[in-house]
Amino acid sequence: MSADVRFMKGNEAIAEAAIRAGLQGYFGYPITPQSEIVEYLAIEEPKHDYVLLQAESEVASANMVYGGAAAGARVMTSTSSPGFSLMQEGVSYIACAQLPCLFVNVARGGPGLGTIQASQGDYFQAVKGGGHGDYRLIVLAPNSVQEMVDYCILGFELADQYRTPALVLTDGSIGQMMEKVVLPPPIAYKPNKPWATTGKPQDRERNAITSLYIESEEMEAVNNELQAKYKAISENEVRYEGYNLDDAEVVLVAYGVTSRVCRKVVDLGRDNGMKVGLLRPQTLWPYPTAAISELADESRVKLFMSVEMSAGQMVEDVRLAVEGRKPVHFYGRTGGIIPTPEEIINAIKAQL
Amino acid sequence: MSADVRFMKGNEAIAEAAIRAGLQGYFGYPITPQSEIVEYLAIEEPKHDYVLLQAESEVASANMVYGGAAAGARVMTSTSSPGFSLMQEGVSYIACAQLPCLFVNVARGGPGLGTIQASQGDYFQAVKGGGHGDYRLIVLAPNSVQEMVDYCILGFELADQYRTPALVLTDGSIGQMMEKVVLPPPIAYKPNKPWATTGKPQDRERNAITSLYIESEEMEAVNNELQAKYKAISENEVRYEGYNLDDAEVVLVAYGVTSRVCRKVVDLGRDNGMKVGLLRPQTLWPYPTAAISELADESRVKLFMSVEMSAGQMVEDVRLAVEGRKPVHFYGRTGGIIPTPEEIINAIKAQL
Amino acid sequence: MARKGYVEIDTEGCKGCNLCVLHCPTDVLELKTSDTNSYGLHYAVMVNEEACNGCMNCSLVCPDAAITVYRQAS
Amino acid sequence: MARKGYVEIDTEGCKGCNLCVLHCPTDVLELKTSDTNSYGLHYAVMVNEEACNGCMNCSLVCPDAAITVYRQAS
Amino acid sequence: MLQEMVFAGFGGQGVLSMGKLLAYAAMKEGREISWMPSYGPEMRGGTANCVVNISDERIASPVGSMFDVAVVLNLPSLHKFESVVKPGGVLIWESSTIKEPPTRTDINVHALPAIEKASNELKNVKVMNMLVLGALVGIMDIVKKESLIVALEDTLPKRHHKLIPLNEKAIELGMSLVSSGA
Amino acid sequence: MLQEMVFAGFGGQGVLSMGKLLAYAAMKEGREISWMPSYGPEMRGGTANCVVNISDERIASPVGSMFDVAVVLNLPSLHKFESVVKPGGVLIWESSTIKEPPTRTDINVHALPAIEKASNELKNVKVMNMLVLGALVGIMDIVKKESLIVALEDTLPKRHHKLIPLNEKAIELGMSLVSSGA
Amino acid sequence: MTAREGYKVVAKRPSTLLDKRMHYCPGCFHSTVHKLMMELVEEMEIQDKIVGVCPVGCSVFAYEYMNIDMQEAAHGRAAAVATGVKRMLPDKLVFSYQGDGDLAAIGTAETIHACNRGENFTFIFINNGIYGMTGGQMAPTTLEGQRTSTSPYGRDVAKVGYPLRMAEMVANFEGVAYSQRVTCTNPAETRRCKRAIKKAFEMQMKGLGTTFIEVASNCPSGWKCTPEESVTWIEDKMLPYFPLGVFKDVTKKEKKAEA
Amino acid sequence: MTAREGYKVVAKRPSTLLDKRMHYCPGCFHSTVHKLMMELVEEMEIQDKIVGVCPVGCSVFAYEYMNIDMQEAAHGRAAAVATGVKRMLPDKLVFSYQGDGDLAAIGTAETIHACNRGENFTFIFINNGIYGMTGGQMAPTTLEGQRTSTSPYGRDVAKVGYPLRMAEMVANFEGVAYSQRVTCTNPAETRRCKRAIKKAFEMQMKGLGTTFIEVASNCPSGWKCTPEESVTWIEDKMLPYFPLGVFKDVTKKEKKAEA
Ligand SMILES: Cc1ncc(C[n+]2csc(CCOP(=O)(O)OP(=O)(O)O)c2C)c(N)n1
Ligand SMILES: Cc1ncc(C[n+]2csc(CCOP(=O)(O)OP(=O)(O)O)c2C)c(N)n1
Ligand code: SF4
Ligand code: SF4
Ligand code: SF4
Ligand code: SF4
Ligand code: SF4
Ligand code: SF4
Ligand SMILES: [Mg+2]
Ligand SMILES: [Mg+2]
Repeated sequence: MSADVRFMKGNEAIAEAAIRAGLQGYFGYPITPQSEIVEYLAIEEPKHDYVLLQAESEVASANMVYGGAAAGARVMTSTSSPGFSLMQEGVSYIACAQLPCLFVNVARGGPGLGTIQASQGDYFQAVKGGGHGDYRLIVLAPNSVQEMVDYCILGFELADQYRTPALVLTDGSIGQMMEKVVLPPPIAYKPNKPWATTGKPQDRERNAITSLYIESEEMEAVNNELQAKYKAISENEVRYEGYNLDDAEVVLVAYGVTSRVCRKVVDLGRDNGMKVGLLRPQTLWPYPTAAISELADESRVKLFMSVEMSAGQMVEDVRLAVEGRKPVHFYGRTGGIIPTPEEIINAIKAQL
Repeated sequence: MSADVRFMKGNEAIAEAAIRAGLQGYFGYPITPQSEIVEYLAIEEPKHDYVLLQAESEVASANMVYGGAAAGARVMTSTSSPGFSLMQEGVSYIACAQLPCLFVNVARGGPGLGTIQASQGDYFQAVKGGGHGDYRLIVLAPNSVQEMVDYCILGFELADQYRTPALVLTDGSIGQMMEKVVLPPPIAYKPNKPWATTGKPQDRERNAITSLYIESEEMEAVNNELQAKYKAISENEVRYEGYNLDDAEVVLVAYGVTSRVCRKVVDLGRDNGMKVGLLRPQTLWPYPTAAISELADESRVKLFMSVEMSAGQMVEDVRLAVEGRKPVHFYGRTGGIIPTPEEIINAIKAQL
Repeated sequence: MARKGYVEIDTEGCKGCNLCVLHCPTDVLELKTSDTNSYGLHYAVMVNEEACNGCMNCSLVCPDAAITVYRQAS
Repeated sequence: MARKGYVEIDTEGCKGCNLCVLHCPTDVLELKTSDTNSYGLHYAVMVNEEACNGCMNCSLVCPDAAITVYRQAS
Repeated sequence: MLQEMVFAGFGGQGVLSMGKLLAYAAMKEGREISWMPSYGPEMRGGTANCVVNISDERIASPVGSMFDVAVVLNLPSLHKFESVVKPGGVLIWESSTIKEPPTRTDINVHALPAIEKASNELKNVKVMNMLVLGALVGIMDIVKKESLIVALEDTLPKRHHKLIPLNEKAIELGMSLVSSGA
Repeated sequence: MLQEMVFAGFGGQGVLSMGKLLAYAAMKEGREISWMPSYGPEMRGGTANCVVNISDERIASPVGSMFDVAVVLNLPSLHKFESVVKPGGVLIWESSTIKEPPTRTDINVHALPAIEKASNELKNVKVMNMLVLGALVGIMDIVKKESLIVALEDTLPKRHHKLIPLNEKAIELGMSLVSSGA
Repeated sequence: MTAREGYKVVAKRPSTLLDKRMHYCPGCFHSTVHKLMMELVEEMEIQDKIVGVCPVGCSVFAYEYMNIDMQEAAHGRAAAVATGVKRMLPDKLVFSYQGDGDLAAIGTAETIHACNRGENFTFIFINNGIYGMTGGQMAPTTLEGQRTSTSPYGRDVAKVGYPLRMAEMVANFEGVAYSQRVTCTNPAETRRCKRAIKKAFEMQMKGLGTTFIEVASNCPSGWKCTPEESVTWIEDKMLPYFPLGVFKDVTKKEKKAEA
Repeated sequence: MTAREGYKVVAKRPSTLLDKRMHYCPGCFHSTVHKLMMELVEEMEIQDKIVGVCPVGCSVFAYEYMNIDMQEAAHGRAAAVATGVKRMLPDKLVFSYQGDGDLAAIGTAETIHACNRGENFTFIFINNGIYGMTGGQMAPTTLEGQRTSTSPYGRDVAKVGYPLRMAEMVANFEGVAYSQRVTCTNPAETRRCKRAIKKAFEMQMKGLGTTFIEVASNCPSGWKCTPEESVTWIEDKMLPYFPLGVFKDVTKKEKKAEA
């Protein structure tokens, strides 16, 4: 089969990728700017085997995902910022019950009802845990329609591998934009989930999916198990991309759509004689702390700048990595405004 | 009137404090270990003027609080961890709409349904924002039944002063324990809220409470306004307490019930010739970053240790303050286990 | 004897939904398809003024409150 | 002729709720108030064994499935 | 001086209120106190306990892992708490229902047939917990008996004040049982 | 080389599909492309726009603040986008309905009576957007006409393929209008 | 505008509707209902007494048009927000204005419990059988077989259930004092709609309990039709399933009881 | 245990109930219903076909007792979780087991929509008129005047509304195939309860739609009474408001239609 090249919206692409990843169940509630995901799945439904259900709310969606995942199926939901806030209890349950599944947050500008334009203001919620308790999501941050495809599939795979929920954290700009994508052939998905609740046969103990551990000692043991898993993920699954870092004096750190703008900044900066480089985290959790830390050790590096579409969230993780060895600056826009290369260049100049 | 000294549960004390602060509306849903708050208010209701409503859920509670606060009343809700996760959308709305009100999270061990024993695993959710978008809560962390009273009243006052939601983040141990409290006399609460929606008289423009700013420029302006407010709060409202810090070589950082344990650790350590001191944040946001940073500059200080009932959350804020100048260690227990002074002493010894 | 009336339509406020045209009992109104307002929309106009009896059907159904109805003082 | 039966009660499993006592048609059962099991609870015992007809009312209503009923093979 | 005490028994045996009363009495005597219950989903014939700390100074941790005093009214509680009494500490156990006596020898163990005495001598097994409390203050002199009575007066709703004499009798009986070396 | 273009007009004038078609055609010619719509609550007689980037290299930002080309089909869009055309850039405006012509002189301004021409000469105002697209490629040679036809074939559902000839005619008319200097 | 000689104004834009173009699509009944409500506020002279709660949905901006104190609620939570308002301001006239997605999907629990508690505010429920604001997805009230962007082959009731009849459902609760379904398809129905809202407001002022007005409404954009066609669709398709009428009226019952 | 000579076992603990002491209070019908359900699993031989969802409430630990595959759902979300399960495993027999706080307060939306969609699983709804697990707070089904820890002076229906009758309410939805209220106050009712659950399971296996069994249950601890008194309370107080009976049975209707 020759490469399947298409011109697609980010939202459509992630839906198509999910189908090709062997999606068995999608549960979701409409919200701009991600509704094309469910709409695409609705159109394609008759051609495939997955179940598509428009839930009564995001609270319900997240918990349908819980049920479907615990039944051993490859399931997902998608939403945008306020909807993801509503899912936080469910997310915490799913993380604790160790259920593999995929969340997609096509973020928009908050807080509150805010604006439907793109934003990166949900970074903290995604990486520190918007729900209660000590848990983590594997957070993947695509910066192109192609990566919407790639990370959707990767998200499902990592979720299964570690029995943990994964989140694609993207935003309205990437969800809405159209680009060229190369679609991979469909995966023949054969889940192997002996822990799933599918009806107890004679030859195994009953399976119970729960997040309740009323005794403190038990609960602590579960937390230790989770933390051990998170440690393994942190060691194995950090993904990032460098651009012109080898001789960079100014290191930009940016993810998602701002990382594309920052690529332009790097080029522009270099045209203007500034040695700018870009480190783009592809996984927001686990975070490329070590990579940033190494750069902080390079004497040529003068400063870091975290560029975000927020009031300053990821910059904390950059600071945690740099630990005071170099100045860490922040440049951000909010409300759905994608910063321009020019304003970022100016922000850098102001710090040099 | 002579001092009103009582022997009360933390949960009862915060309820009584709310009454004395001029509570006008309480909306909440039962959950262990905080149900005594609503139960106390239910018993006292006939004697007072406040409205008490058991809502159908935490989602509803948070939004009743939104409505009540926007109508200009002094309102609150209380819950515990999973319930607070459900409130995250509402919290984000309330923060953006700039509504003064009080949340109480009597936290328990997560993630998921977890355990009902005490925990500090909701720190990130409280201080980084569990909901979507860039917002902050004023987060007060009592460590005694007395402070449940004091911070409840303070929370209401700060909320009004800055038109922003405040959160008392406490846990099951403090909610359930009984101690002596001295209750302040009731406040004659006279709200001055010209922005409230109370029916438009002829002589002013209509009031509209909203968090919707569809145009990016508007939304960014609102975010800038919020950030300016948060800056003012950060400058004016940091509260913390030091214990034997003057000559401390080991600085413990702990809040809530663990800070009490750490006080004992300080004494025990000094009995054993270790110069241990304790910095206890009373506000978790704004965080006493400057105070910690100053300590990090002291050459006598050898190390910091954040002691938490979590897998390590506040330690990030300590690291952000210390910025690599001194080692920052973490000691924590999860699942509802309150660490003992002895194990903390051992943890310190292991780092010396 | 039939009442006499006339209407004034705010052409910038009109969105050309045609509901007033549909519900005028005496066919007074029509959309002016040859022109648009600054929103690119056709707007309603009186084409049969004499027939207007000031019944207010048009203003009642006009979603955008774009119609003022006048009636002969009795 | 009345059926014959008897019951066995798991005294550790019994919680002393008294529901079996209440619903036994022939007053076979009673709570033994003079003793408790290791959970500190009184438990049910047969005090009138002859009267038992193996009707299974007691086992049916026993919340904790603590009763085994035996009936004379016919 | 800090005294760390734990009271444990079946739900319904009144262990929580026993601890509360003691803490309240101590507060009335001007001391620092804390009371911390075990809490769980409504329990259902399970065991309940509470930790009471009494001190002359601000109390650090409201819970502890080792106790100066353990009062246990049923076997599971004895199993759970016998081992966490500090050497030299006090263990009071209900000896009319607990069939396996404690085994530690490095602590002061007091057997108290509280249930039997309350039923037989006071004709009211419900005041058993007051009897135990009386025994405790008889042994240890933590608070004055009068403070316990004040505590009862302050904390019992008015309509139950008629029960105070019976409670007082129970406390006294408890005190006498330990002073007489029972 | 990167070309940044914006297409704007009333919802319903087909500005989004115009941009899509162009981007698709460019993709077929092997170039890098991005298309980004304005999006909002369902709009309601408001204006819509899309930004199309075409480049030989990986495209950095999918949105920009200054454009090489602006195609505006109504007055609000002209107001919004005239000022953000790069000096030397191209502005195409619908001149049969927009009554206030653009005023900038440092850019190449093309008046195009697309609505009138589509209604009168093609008897179908709906293909007006194709006419505009034809004019654009006539002026700037961004993609080949043939690529636009391929794009139509690939993206139109089969049941609408009968409309392709009309669309082609519209494109050609647009091209001819600008080559003839209209 | 001054009237021609011998003529006087008999109908005009109410002063309580702000002088701002509403963002609604041409022919959308959201606008109509806004207008009717503001006429009532003017006529009943209750501008200083009324507090409104608008939802997330096309009417999210209602506070931009209605010249009264208003709050914008989170999606589905208008009933909870209105509860908070009314409980704090029991003497004010409070309403929540909600779409079908808002009231009958994500907000189901809040709707049901406010009605069951008999919260003394008025629901204005705009049932257009679709999620207008987000681009025409299926709503809980979408008709059997109706095509939407998430039911592109028509609503399959075997998979997603039948459309919910809210006015009928809430009428079952003791707390509900009044429940009526109206529409705005023609002048007579539009007048009836206005009267229904007025009656609800009046009953609220008397403290009789929850009042619930469901408007069988339209969404020309979501339905992909003209405003005129939308009127026909309501008449032909919606009303047979969502019949107009009063489903509960405690004042009627009282009268009966008296008689 | 071996039977005495000439005797045989006619009733015993079902093998499908794990050999573990249930944490429920003495006399609590949660235990009774658990037992009945596990008897059915044994008798119907469906251990390998059944997947249960337990709630947050006293029955949160049901998976510790029922020897079948189970999931523990978040508070109120058992219906959503069961939907997820059933949609992924349409050939399995799925049930949600929920309390009244869970099903009728926080989970109202999930309950209503699952029923309206006709999700083909069985609700086992334990209505004990109180929040048992959290210590006896008022539930949506608490009776008028009933004292609970959050209605210490008795439920005031003027302020918080009347108790919700869920079995009746869900019967109104097309998607619901069967709805019955039962109890376990005596042997006959207990038998009826078991039969009702069996019927629901059988109808589910036939794919007829949502089946809903409400058990008028007790909470001796929350009600602060003995188990015996709780039985009397159910009979005297609950059943008059929550009548026993079948509120919907599509198999009956079908028969009628055939006849
Ligand atoms: C929590 C949350 N989920 C989803 C949305 C997206 N959303 C906005 S309005 C809406 C539904 C609108 O439909 P309806 O309530 O029927 O109102 P209409 O626009 O049709 O008047 C949705 C799903 C949101 N804003 N917040
Ligand atoms: C989100 C959330 N809110 C509240 C709770 C606390 N909670 C646990 S069970 C319960 C209600 C129990 O009542 P019910 O559903 O009637 O079950 P029962 O215990 O009576 O069987 C509540 C409020 C919780 N665990 N999670
Ligand atoms: S007032 Fe009546 S007759 Fe006159 S234009 Fe309007 S609808 Fe027609
Ligand atoms: S009803 Fe109003 S908006 Fe519609 S066409 Fe007539 S005047 Fe215009
Ligand atoms: S089997 Fe029947 S007769 Fe025998 S003890 Fe049980 S209830 Fe009584
Ligand atoms: S019914 Fe069962 S638990 Fe209750 S007393 Fe009888 S045997 Fe014991
Ligand atoms: S999308 Fe539908 S409901 Fe919304 S304004 Fe347009 S027509 Fe009205
Ligand atoms: S608290 Fe009530 S519902 Fe819960 S187990 Fe005890 S009696 Fe049963
Ligand atoms: Mg709608
Ligand atoms: Mg219950």
